[in-house]
This record gives sequence, C-alpha cells and structure tokens, in this order.
Amino acid sequence: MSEFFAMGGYGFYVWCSMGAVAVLMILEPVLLSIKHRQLIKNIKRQNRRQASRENTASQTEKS
Amino acid sequence: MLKSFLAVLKRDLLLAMRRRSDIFTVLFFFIIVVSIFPLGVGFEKAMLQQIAPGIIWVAALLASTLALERIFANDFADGTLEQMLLTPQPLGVLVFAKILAHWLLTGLPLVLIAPLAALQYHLDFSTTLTMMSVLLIGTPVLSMVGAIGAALTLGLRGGGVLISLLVLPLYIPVLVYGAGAVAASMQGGISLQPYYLLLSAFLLLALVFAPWATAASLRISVE
Amino acid sequence: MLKSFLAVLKRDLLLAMRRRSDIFTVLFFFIIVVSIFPLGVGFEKAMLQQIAPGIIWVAALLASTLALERIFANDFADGTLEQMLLTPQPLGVLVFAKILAHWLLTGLPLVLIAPLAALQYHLDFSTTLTMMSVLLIGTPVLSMVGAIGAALTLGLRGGGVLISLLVLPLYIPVLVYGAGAVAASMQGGISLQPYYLLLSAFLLLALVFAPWATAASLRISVE
Amino acid sequence: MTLSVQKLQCSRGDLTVFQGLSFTLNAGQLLWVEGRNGSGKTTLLRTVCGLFLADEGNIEWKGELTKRTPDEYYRQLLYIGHQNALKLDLTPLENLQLLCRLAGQPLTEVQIEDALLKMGLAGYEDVPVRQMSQGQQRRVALSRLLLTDAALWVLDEPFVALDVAAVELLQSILVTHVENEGMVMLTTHQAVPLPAEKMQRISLDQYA
Amino acid sequence: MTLSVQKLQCSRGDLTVFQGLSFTLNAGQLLWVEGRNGSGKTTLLRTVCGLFLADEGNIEWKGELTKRTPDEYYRQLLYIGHQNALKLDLTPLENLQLLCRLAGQPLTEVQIEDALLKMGLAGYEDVPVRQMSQGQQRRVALSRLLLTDAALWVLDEPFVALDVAAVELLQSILVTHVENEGMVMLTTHQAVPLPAEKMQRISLDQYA
Amino acid sequence: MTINWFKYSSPASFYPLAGKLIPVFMVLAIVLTLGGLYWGFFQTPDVLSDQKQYYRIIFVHIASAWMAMWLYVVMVFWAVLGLIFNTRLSYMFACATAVTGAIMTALSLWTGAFWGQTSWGTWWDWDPRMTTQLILLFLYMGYIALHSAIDDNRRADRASAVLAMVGLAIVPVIYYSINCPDPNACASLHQESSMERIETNIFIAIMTTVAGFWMYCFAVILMRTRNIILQRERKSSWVARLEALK
Ligand code: HEM
Ligand SMILES: Nc1ncnc2c1ncn2[C@@H]1O[C@H](COP(=O)(O)OP(=O)(O)OP(=O)(O)O)[C@@H](O)[C@H]1O
Ligand SMILES: Nc1ncnc2c1ncn2[C@@H]1O[C@H](COP(=O)(O)OP(=O)(O)OP(=O)(O)O)[C@@H](O)[C@H]1O
Ligand SMILES: [Mg+2]
Ligand SMILES: [Mg+2]
Repeated sequence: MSEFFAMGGYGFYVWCSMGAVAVLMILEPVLLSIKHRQLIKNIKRQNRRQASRENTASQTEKS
Repeated sequence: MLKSFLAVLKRDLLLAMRRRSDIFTVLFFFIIVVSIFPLGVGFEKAMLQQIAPGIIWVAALLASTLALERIFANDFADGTLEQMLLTPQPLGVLVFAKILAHWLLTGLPLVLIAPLAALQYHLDFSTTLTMMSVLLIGTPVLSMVGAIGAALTLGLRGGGVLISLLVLPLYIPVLVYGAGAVAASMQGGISLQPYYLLLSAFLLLALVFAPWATAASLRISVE
Repeated sequence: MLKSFLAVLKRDLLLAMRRRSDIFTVLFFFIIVVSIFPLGVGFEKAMLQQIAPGIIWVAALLASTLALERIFANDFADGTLEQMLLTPQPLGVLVFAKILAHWLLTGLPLVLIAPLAALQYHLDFSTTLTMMSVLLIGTPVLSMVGAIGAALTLGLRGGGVLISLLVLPLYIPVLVYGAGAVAASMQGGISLQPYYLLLSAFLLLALVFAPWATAASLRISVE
Repeated sequence: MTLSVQKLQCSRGDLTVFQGLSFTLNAGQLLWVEGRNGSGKTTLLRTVCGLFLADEGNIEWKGELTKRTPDEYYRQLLYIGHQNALKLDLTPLENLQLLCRLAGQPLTEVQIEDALLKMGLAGYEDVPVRQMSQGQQRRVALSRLLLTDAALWVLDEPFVALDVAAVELLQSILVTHVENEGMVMLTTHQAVPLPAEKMQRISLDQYA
Repeated sequence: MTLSVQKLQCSRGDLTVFQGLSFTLNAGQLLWVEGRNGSGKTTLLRTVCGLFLADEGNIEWKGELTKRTPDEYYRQLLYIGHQNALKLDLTPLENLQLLCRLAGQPLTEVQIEDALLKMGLAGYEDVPVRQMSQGQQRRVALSRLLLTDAALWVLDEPFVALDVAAVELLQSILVTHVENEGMVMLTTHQAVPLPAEKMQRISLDQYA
Repeated sequence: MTINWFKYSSPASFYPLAGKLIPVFMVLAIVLTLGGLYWGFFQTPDVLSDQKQYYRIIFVHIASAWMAMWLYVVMVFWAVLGLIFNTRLSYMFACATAVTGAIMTALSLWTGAFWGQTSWGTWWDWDPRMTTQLILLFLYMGYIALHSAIDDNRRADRASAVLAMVGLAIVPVIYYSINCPDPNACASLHQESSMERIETNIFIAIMTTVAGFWMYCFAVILMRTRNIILQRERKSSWVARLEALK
C-alpha cells in the first residue's frame, strides 16, 4: 500500500497533481450547488415578501 | 464620407496639437521604460544586445496599450462619441480616422525615437534600421487591435490596466516576429523576408477587420 | 481622526470588494508583462535567470504605476475628493488611509504572486524568498511616492502615462536596490543586510513625507 | 414627415422602465415627455435616437423602420443629451465646425460666429470651452440648434444650467422651429409656451 | 453665527470674475446668489468653501478668518456642488454613511433610511447609485441636508435635474432650515419662497 | 418528427431540462474518470517501471489540457451564436463555460508543472505548448475580467462575446508564432503527437479519463448556467412559479 502511494519516489508530485485535480473538481460543483441553494432561498424570500405585500394591499383596499 | 474622415482626423490631430505634451508623454514613457531595464538587469554589453529586441518591443507594446486608453475615453465622457454614432456616415470610417490619428500621434513617434533606444543597447546600424522598419509595420497593428480593446472597455473603472490585460496577449504574434526580425538581423545571414511578409499580412488583416470590429464594440459600449 | 481613517480605509476596501476583478486585473497585468518578455528575448535559461530580478521589478513598477492612476481619479471625478477636503480632519490622515488601501489591494497581491514569476525565470527557492521580502518592503514605497504623482496629475488628460512619466524616475532607487538584493542573493555569499536597511530607510522616509506631500498636491489639483 | 413609435418597451437591468408606449409626432409639433425622476425619460430619448436597444416595439421615421435606414434618419436627427459633446480643449468655433461636418453639413465660420452671437457668446469664439462656466458651455452646445437643418430635434433637459435670458431665448428658438414645420421631442421641468394644438404631452408615469 | 465676506476678488486665468464683493450672512438667513451664466456664482461658492483661492479679500466665520481655523469652520459647513460626491458602485446607504462619517458625524442606518424615505427613494436603499437616473442620484446627494447638523449650507444649483415634487420638497427643507436659525447660500434659477427679511439677494453681474 | 430546438433556447424551458441532465452527466463523469484513473493506476504496472511512476500524471494532464482548448472553442461558439441570434441562453452558456475553461487551463498548467519537475527537473519551461496554454489562460482571464467589469448584463455579454471572437481569430496566429518564432525554420517544423506511439493500456486510460472530463464539464457548465439563469431572471414570473411548484 505505502509502496503504491510512494509511486516509486515520485509520490509527492503525482499526488500533488491528482490532489489539485480532485480538490478543484470537487470544489467547483459543491460551490455551485451551494450558490444554487442560496439563490433559491433568496427567490423564495422575495416571493414571500411579494405575497405579503399583495396581501396587505388587498386588505387595505377592502377596509 | 471622405470629408467626415478628414474632419475627424483633423480634429484629433488638432486636439493633440493643443496639448502637445500628450505626444511626448508616450514617447518619454517608452524611453524611460527602455532606460530603466539596464538599471535592473545590469550593464553587460553582450547581454544587453541579446535582450534589446525583446525589451524595446515590449516597451513599445506597453506604451501603445497605455496610450490606447485615451483613444475613445474622452469622446465617450464628453458625449462626442454619441454624436459620432448619430451621423449618416458609416461608423467604421470615423473609427478608422481616429485609429489613424492615434497611430500618427503615438506609433509613428515611437518608430522615430527607436534609434535612441537602439543606441542604449549597443545595436549596430543595420539592426537599428531593421528595428525601425519592423516597428513601422508592427505598431499600426498594435493600434488597430488595441482599439478593439479600448472600445470594449469604454467607461469601465480601471480601464487602463483592463485594456492591457485584454490586449497584451493578442499582441504576441507581432512581438514574436518583430523581436525575431531584429534578433535575426543582429545575427546576420538569415533572410528577413519571411518576417516582413508575416508582419505585413498581420497589418493587412488588421486593416480589414479592426475598424469594423471596433465600430461594433463601440455601439455595444455606448448603450 | 482614527474613525475617519478607518471609514476611508473601509470604503476603499469595500469598493474593491464590489469589483473584485479590479484586484485581479493588476495581478494579471503583472503576470502577463512578466510572461511576455521571454517571448521577445528568447528562452535561454541562464539569460532568463540573469535578467529576472530586473524584469520582475520593472513589471512591479509598471503595475503599481498603472494602478495608481485610479487612486484619486474616481474620487476627483465624482466630487468625493472635494468633500474630503472639506472635512474637519487633517487631510493627510485620509490620504494615508487611501494609500494604505491601495497598497493592500495592489502591492500586497504582487508580493504574494511573485513566486510564480520567479518560477517562470527558474529562480531558486532562497532567491524567491529574498524577492518576496524586498518586494514587501519596496512596494509600499512605490505606492507612497506614486500617490504624490497621482495627486499632481489629477484630472489632466493622459493621466495614466503622465503619472508613469513623473513617477518612474523616482522609483529608480527602489528598483536598483530591490533588483540588486535579488541578484546578490542569486550569487550568494554577499550580505543582504545593507539592501534591507536601505530599502527600510526609503520606506520610513516615504511614510513620513508622502501623505503630507500628497495632501498638499491634492489641494493644488482640486482648485 | 412623421415619427411614429409603437408599443415600445425598454428595460434597464431587471427593471422594465416603460412598456406599451406609442405615439406619433407630426411635422410642426412638439412632444413634451414628462415624468418623475427615474421614470425613463432619458431612456426613451436615447432609444428613439437608436443609442439604446429597445426590448420590443417599432420606431418608424417616414414610415420606415429607423433600424433599416439609419443614414436617412440620422440626416434628419439632432440629439443633444445631458452631455454637451464639446471638446474642452477646442474653441466653440472649432467644436461647432466639427459637429456640423460630422452631421454632413459643412458651414462657414461666419455662420457659426453669427449663431454664437445670437446665443450671447460674443467674445468667446476663441476661448477654449474648458474655461467657460457650466451655462456658457451649455449655450455653445445649444448653438447647434441655430445651425442645423435637421427636422427632428431630440433634447434631454435642454434648459439645465441656463440663466433666465438664455431660457427665454431657447424657448423662442423652439417655438420658431415648430412653427416652421419642424419637430421637437424634449424633456424638461420648465414650461414651453406653445398653443395646445402644436404640443403633445406624454407622461411616462403611466407606462411604468 | 455670522459669515462675513469682505472685498472679495477672484480671477480665473486672466479674467477678473468679480471684485469688491462684500456681504454678511446671519443665522436664519438665506443668501441667493444671482447672475448671468459665467458671472462667477460657482467660483464664489467654491471660494467661500475654501476650495478656490481668492486674489484678495477676507472670509470670516464667527469673526475668525476661515483660513486660520478651517477645522472649526468645516465642522459647520456643508457644500453640495455640481457633482454629487457619490460613489457609483456603492448603495445610497453606504454613500451617505461614509459622507456623514467624514463630516465627523456618525449616523445609524435607521436615520439614513428615514432620510432616503423622505426624499422619495424608498426601495432604492440597496441599489448601486450607478443604476439610478440623474434625478435620483441628485436626490441621494441632497439627502445629506436631512442628516447634517451643519449650520451653513452652500448649494450650487441644487434644483437641477429634480422633478416638480422634489423641487417642492427641497424648497420646504430650505425654508425649515432657515427658520431653525440655519444659514443657506445658494445659486439657482428657481425661486425660493421665503419672506424678504429672511432672504438676501446678491447679483454678481454688478461686481464684474 | 422534428424536434423544436428553439423551444429549449428559452431559459424557462431549459432550466428544468438542465436539472434533469445534470445528474446523468455527473454520474457518467464520476464513473468514467474514476474508471480511467483505475485503469491507469492499476492496469499498467508492467509498462511503468518503478522509475517512471510520475508518468501517471499524464492522465489528468492530457485530459485537462484538452478540455482547456476545447472549452475555449465551445465558449466562442455560444458567444457567436448569441451575437447572431440574440438569444439570452447562449450568452449564459458562454459565460458559464469560461470559468470552467479557466479552471481546466489552470489544472493543466499545474499538473504540467509537476510533471516537468519530475521529468525535466524544472517547474516551467518556455516550450511552445506550455506557453500557448499559459496564453490561453490569459485569454480566459481577459474574458472573465471584462465580463465582470461591466455591470449591465446585456452589455457585458455582447462585449465579451466580441472579445472572445477576436481572441479565437488570433489564437491560431499566436500558437503559430510561438511554435515557430523563426519563420525561416518553419518549413522543417513537424510536431508529431506522441499519442501514436503509445501503449494500448495507457491509451485506454487516457481516453476514458478524457471522456470523464468531458462529462464533468457538461455537468458543471449546466449547473453554472442554471445559477446564472436564476440570478438574471429572478424577477420574472416563471421563476416565481417554479418555486411555487417546489
Ligand atoms: C506547465 C506545463 C505544461 C503545459 C501547460 C502543458 C500543456 C499541454 C497541452 C496543451 C497538451 C495537449 C496538446 C496536444 O494534445 O497536442 C499537453 C499534452 C501533453 N503533454 Fe503537456 N504541458 C506541460 C508540461 C508537460 C511536461 C513537463 C510533459 C512531459 C515531459 C508533458 C507531456 C505531455 C504529453 C506527453 C502530452 C500528450 C501527448 C500529445 O498529444 O502530444 N507536458 N500538454
Ligand atoms: N477653468 C477655468 N479656467 C478659466 N476660466 C474659467 C474656468 N472656469 C470658469 N471660468 C470663467 O470664470 C467665469 C465664472 O465662471 P463660473 O463657473 O463661476 O460661473 P457661474 O456663475 O457659475 O456660471 P453658470 O451659471 O453658467 O454656472 C466665467 O466667465 C468663465 O469663463
Ligand atoms: N445604468 C443603469 N443601469 C440600471 N438601471 C438604470 C441605469 N440608468 C438608469 N436606470 C434606471 O432606469 C430608470 C430610468 O432612468 P432614466 O435615466 O431614463 O430616467 P429619467 O426619466 O431620465 O430620470 P431623471 O428625470 O432623473 O433624469 C430609473 O429608474 C433608473 O433607476
Ligand atoms: Mg434623465
Ligand atoms: Mg455655475
């Protein structure tokens, strides 16, 4: 096992490359989905505000 | 059409004449950049000769990009550009006049001052001549390509540096063959013709496409 | 007084955060300038190593001057600068805050990115460290001295190039000792202490005089 | 000669500034665009000039889409916006000469001097525009109205920075133009003394 | 509290813009500076603020030369010029916060929101100023009048770009300030409804 | 039966479609990439003797280097499509592609540098291919910088589209100029791709990893496009309705 990770003495280089690739390629989709969730939360909040505003407007109209 | 072309050209030259310092600024920038390098890299003659073509060309590139920032910025800020968009002439022609004026005011002086720089780096006479002639073909390409960048970044914060960022990578072919020609001429025994042909081809292509692309970019930016 | 200092500092950092691209623009300008030189001068390893300190320092100088153009220009154009002149605080303090913000946004990133440039020029590890530390002492001096130039050229046409013209000659001492320290460290066996001492002395002098001189220049320019 | 705008909709970023805007402007009429701050007056004028791209709708000049035959349209159009379009380093004379040449209408010095005189700028012909006050610069820009033969004038807040005498002068210039079968489209918070049949008003507050 | 100006003379380039100008402005008074375009109104206001250097004459605040004790003077002074002094990339809230902090008067968000609301900018608190129209930007700048505790306001054409509603609002703000023993010095081509004893007029045309 | 392509050119109908496609591409990406790497790491021991184990960097290096180049073309394609047909969606694609492209370029430089250090003993050399890759990174950065420097989305889209187009027109010239800085010597220039002399196992591993990277890029670009859509169209009614469904 440790022989495998040593990569014949080049372990540092091989794993630095692979590591960078792994980190970036995992980080990118993760960040994107976090952003996506944030956006959806914002839109929901915006919808809620809109709805409550419309509610109060229609109530004042009635009264 | 020719009349508007001439009118714009004349106006830009006139404006430059009103503030003659502008022209000298670019020139001095070029000279200063060329002159401070030896202070950083040392004064060894052989080494200076070797790096001279590269340094002089990069300095020309930088001077040209920096000067570019102004090519449309003033017209944009004071509303003249809007008026140019609202004329019954094709915008490309007016833009070409502006680019030409810009080259006459910043590119051409660089070509003429280049021998001074060559002197500082101990280049011989024939190399200096080569240097001047490739600069003469190369700098208009820089102005043309740069104008597109200037049009795209119109009115943005940090315009100056941003233009350089966009445009410097696009200058690379001119840099490589421009500096290459000078280096070849320094070595001697190599035919310079291919260099001249390539640079002229770049110039032709730029002449055909750049004014048009610049005009399109201006329309986008003014909106 | 401290409050206004912090307010100005915070505002400038906030503005930069609003347009994060601004910071990267300067960085990339630096990297691009450093990277296009070899295209002009050739790729020989020994030669690249020899010219590296000079090239990297000159690129830092240029990036720093270019970024300077913006330090007061926006405040001037939109009238904020007038308001800063009309406050009951000493102008020098506000100016110092602006310069500090400017260095944090343009100088410090240069220091941090310098190892990449060193890599491209095949510098070894200890030389790279020296490079970073002299840049760390030197770039604030550049910002300070440059601010005076920026204040003097405020609102003039051709600001960008004009500043470089005024300021680049003033940068020469920093360039000479900065590049000298790196070259010395590359050779090995030479004490670097005098270089550090001199650069620190420049920094101290700049800290004492520059904000004050900049404030005075601003008052003149706004009139 | 008619300018007709149909179902115009413009937006800035996310915001739809106005929509469903239609009007027809005939020769000998003035269109006064009104509206609150931020109601889209500037946006409308720029769109009509083709400087801003509408989301939807047509703008026709003499029955032709302006996008289709811009040269024809621009020959008849004069736009003066917030900005004066003057080069600060040139004199009024040089500035006006260039602007007229660009509009395809070369003029002699005498004509331009005459216009400057009428605008109350006698003695300033050879002073760089940079050395003039706000109002004087605006006057130089407005001198173009006396020089142009364009039929359609599009003016964004032309009265700004003018003193009382200049405001009256400008008003009379506008009235004369309209009476000579010209067309004007303008925004302003200042009244223009014109009879109702020569003046249309449009309030952008209704099209938000 | 008095601002008194004696024998002021200013020149721009070769031209002497005005000379021998003297006036005294007391608490609870408004000074309306009139004059043709180019008569030197802007120059006068900037000189009073210390942004422009006079050739001759004294400017005194509470009997002290303003040059001598600028900090004292600037604590009481609010100047709004042609330019709005707003950062286009920041929101109105951030802009006003900074301007107040600079003037040595930190304010809470609530106070600023309140001022923006009064200026008719509700809903624009978090929009970058860049995305506002001319008039809206001017309103943001003028919100400072509602927030400041400075006694002396110096305003250069404050009514420019404002619509009718905003003009009325600004007029009422000025009147209130004057009635609260404040001082205003302004140039405008718009009348300000104030009784004669509270208003001084000065015409620069006489001092050329 | 013909498919109505234009139907999917509107963000409203594209958004849910993309939502369905993303998991598919993601799974494919994971399977192919890991499969390729598995093949490369465990099925090639006979080829890679102990001294040359660093050779394994090639799998990710080539994949990222290829993606870097292809994505630029893809980006310009969408940008040009946007300029021609003025469709909002294609601009959004272009914009989304740029970031992933830049990341891929950075990865190829990074892995290349580590490779260089092992095989040539230098982190960086001015080899034409490496230099071109660096310049490609600059071009991506220019595109991104320009786009983010402009506030107005419409202007940002169109301006950066023009830039990308000009860039693509000049890239071949740049590549050529770096590849043969001396035009006199260019006739003899013959850059052979080492792909032809390659061992089959390694070839399979490379190709599978490359396919995996393609799938990954599809997935990520779709994700980013969806984010951009939400960001730009947050005020429009279909977005509001979309969330009501959830
Ligand atoms: C920072 C450094 C490097 C960069 C930017 C870089 C860039 C590239 C690019 C763009 C390609 C794809 C080109 C193509 O398929 O034609 C590539 C492929 C390749 N690179 Fe690198 N490279 C770097 C370092 C290295 C090093 C040090 C080596 C090896 C000793 C290397 C060996 C290869 C090989 C063998 C291929 C694939 C085979 C081929 O198509 O020719 N690269 N690299
Ligand atoms: N930068 C300058 N250089 C030289 N002279 C100037 C400059 N700016 C203004 N002037 C001159 O100074 C005089 C006064 O200008 P100022 O701007 O103070 O006028 P103003 O009363 O504010 O006019 P307006 O009503 O048009 O704003 C003008 O006659 C003008 O020609
Ligand atoms: N650059 C911009 N980006 C985004 N939105 C903008 C921009 N400029 C203006 N807007 C918005 O567009 C709307 C219309 O602006 P416009 O300048 O056309 O108004 P206007 O009627 O001319 O106002 P004013 O009387 O204040 O000049 C405003 O609500 C403003 O918030
Ligand atoms: Mg407006
Ligand atoms: Mg004035």
